[in-house]
Amino acid sequence: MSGGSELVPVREADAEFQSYVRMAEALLFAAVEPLDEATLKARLPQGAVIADVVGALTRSYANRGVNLVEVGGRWTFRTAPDLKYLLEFVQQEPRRLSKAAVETLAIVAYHQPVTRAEIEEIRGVSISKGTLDLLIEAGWAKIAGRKRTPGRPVTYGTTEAFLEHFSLKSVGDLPGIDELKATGLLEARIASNDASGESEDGEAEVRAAELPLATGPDAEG
Amino acid sequence: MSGGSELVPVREADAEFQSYVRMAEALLFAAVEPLDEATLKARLPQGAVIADVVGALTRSYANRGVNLVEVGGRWTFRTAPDLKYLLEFVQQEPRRLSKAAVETLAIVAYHQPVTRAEIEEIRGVSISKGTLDLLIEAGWAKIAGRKRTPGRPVTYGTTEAFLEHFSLKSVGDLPGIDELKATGLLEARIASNDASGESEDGEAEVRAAELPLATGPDAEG
Amino acid sequence: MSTLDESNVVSTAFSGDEVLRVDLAGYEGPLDILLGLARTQKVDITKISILALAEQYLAFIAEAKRIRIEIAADYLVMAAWLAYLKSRLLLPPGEEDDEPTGEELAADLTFRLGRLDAFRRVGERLFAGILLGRDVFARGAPEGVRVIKAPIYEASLFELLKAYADHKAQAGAVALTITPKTVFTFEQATRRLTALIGMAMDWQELERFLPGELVDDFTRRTAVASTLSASLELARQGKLDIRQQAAFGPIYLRKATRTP
Repeated sequence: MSGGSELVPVREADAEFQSYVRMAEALLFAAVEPLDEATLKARLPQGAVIADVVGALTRSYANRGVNLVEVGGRWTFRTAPDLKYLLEFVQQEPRRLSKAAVETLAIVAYHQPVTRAEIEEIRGVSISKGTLDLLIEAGWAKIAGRKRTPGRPVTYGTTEAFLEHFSLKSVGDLPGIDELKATGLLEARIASNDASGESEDGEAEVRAAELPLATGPDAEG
Repeated sequence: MSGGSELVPVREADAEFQSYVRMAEALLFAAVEPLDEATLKARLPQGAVIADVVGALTRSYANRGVNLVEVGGRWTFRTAPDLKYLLEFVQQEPRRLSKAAVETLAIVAYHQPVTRAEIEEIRGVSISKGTLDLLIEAGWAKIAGRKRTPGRPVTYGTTEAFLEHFSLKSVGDLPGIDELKATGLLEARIASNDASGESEDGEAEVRAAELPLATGPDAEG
Repeated sequence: MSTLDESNVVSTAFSGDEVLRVDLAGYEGPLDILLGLARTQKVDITKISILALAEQYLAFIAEAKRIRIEIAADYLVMAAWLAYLKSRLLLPPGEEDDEPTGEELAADLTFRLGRLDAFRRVGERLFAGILLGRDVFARGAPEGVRVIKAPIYEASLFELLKAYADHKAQAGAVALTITPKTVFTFEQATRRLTALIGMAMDWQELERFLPGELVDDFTRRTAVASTLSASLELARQGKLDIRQQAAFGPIYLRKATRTP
């Protein structure tokens, strides 16, 4: 916001000066933090008067949705103060799912409808209460129904939002074991004996009813 | 980006329209990822014609150091391509893809949806472990669905992140895709032999009788 | 491919007179070599001489054999097929009408080479375009607006599949120790034989259908056993013919002369 630049308005018309403005604009846009005069000077061609360039840029953004502002002697683009409200209600910090949550989600997706006990049996560890809740909160898992076994345990499945997020047309589009191998995601040697393991679902209730749960946290990582 | 907006230049002068442009500008500047029409529509006041607003914004940035571009049907600001030399300091380490990976990505992009068997048929070798999963990990390839042929093999396609990375408006915008289509190279098979074009997958024998394929599951490294 | 690969090795090899430098390392299978060779003809890929190409390839393989470079089976299969193609191209047409003519086979090969070439070119064009993070840049410090549908939690499809694959890998690891990996199974043999028999227009010894990468004698014996079983099964299905002239003599296979 140097007032001095207004004294030489002629320069703003000249093409060379405009090219400096473009450069400063791109640099300030792409920079991860505000840039100071020295940094801009080092990047722009010799002879560029940074104060003038920044001044021109500041003015051209003055009435726009984004302004060029000076903070502590450095410049950066910021949303115009009167439009901050547009951002506020939507700003959200994306959070990554934990490894345990991703694995649980994968098991729900591949084995649905599946009970909590079955998930624990498949994973070999008990799942913390928060994991399934979190998947439900994320909108990816839902309660699918109840199993017709003693106690009628709740079963879980995936949601429409799950399919959308992972760009799948249907749950049936998830690659099978052989396809995972072919893609390189699964060590090729491993699952050739797994053809029988595929239909775990049908027998899961029997096993779940008979086997004690692995309760220790030591079963796997 | 609608050509229609040129027919009503009056609107661009009007203060209400300008306020929409400011809002869209602020949102697009602040966004972590390209924004789609629905997102802009939801944030802007009712009555804002997104295509017009975005069109006006695109034009006003056309010659600047930062441009508004359409990628994968969404909009985002990007530095002007001619200023790349200035910005080398923010360049990320480019992902170095192997020749096989580039070729596989091209086949997935231009031939999608495509099965692994089709990729192998085109390349004449079986896909090495780590090629498709690398593309999936990079976020460029995804599972597109399943083919209606025996075995219902999984098909692969490209993602929005792919379009974003390569600055493409859509898959139809891929360089050279029209030539590829025109030369008939995207069609499954040459017509001269048998017309088994559609269901390539189940018919390894037919293909093998015509030309040898890579046969070993581990024919390459 | 103008950059970063070894296909230039052969290009130089054939452009100069008979200075044959053979290196299989940079190649991704026989089709890749053929394309490399085709490029040395320096014409539009649709106008290459398939006959000349076949000869170049056969010379290439012969040289590789002479200097004892390890050659994978599929390179040899291609060599056999090209030798067959060559004979079909040189033979006057009209005999054995049930087989595709040499011209048809040649056209098919031209098509495949042209297609691979085309995908390579567009792959290069793709990376020559405007790339994010190389040619254009997004805002360095976005204040944070996300697409409305964007979830608070993030996980990629890759992570999801990897999680399941890792889980399966762990679950399968126990059984892994039990299964000897060295057995060449009946299924593998059937698949391999089905793929290869199409090229055997004439009698070929059974040995020639064995996979190239047999590490030890045991694996080799399992491969012989399973390939023999597979050939019997395929003969029963009418897909191939078997001949053995004496007890314990060599066994010969060829593609069935009549389609089942």
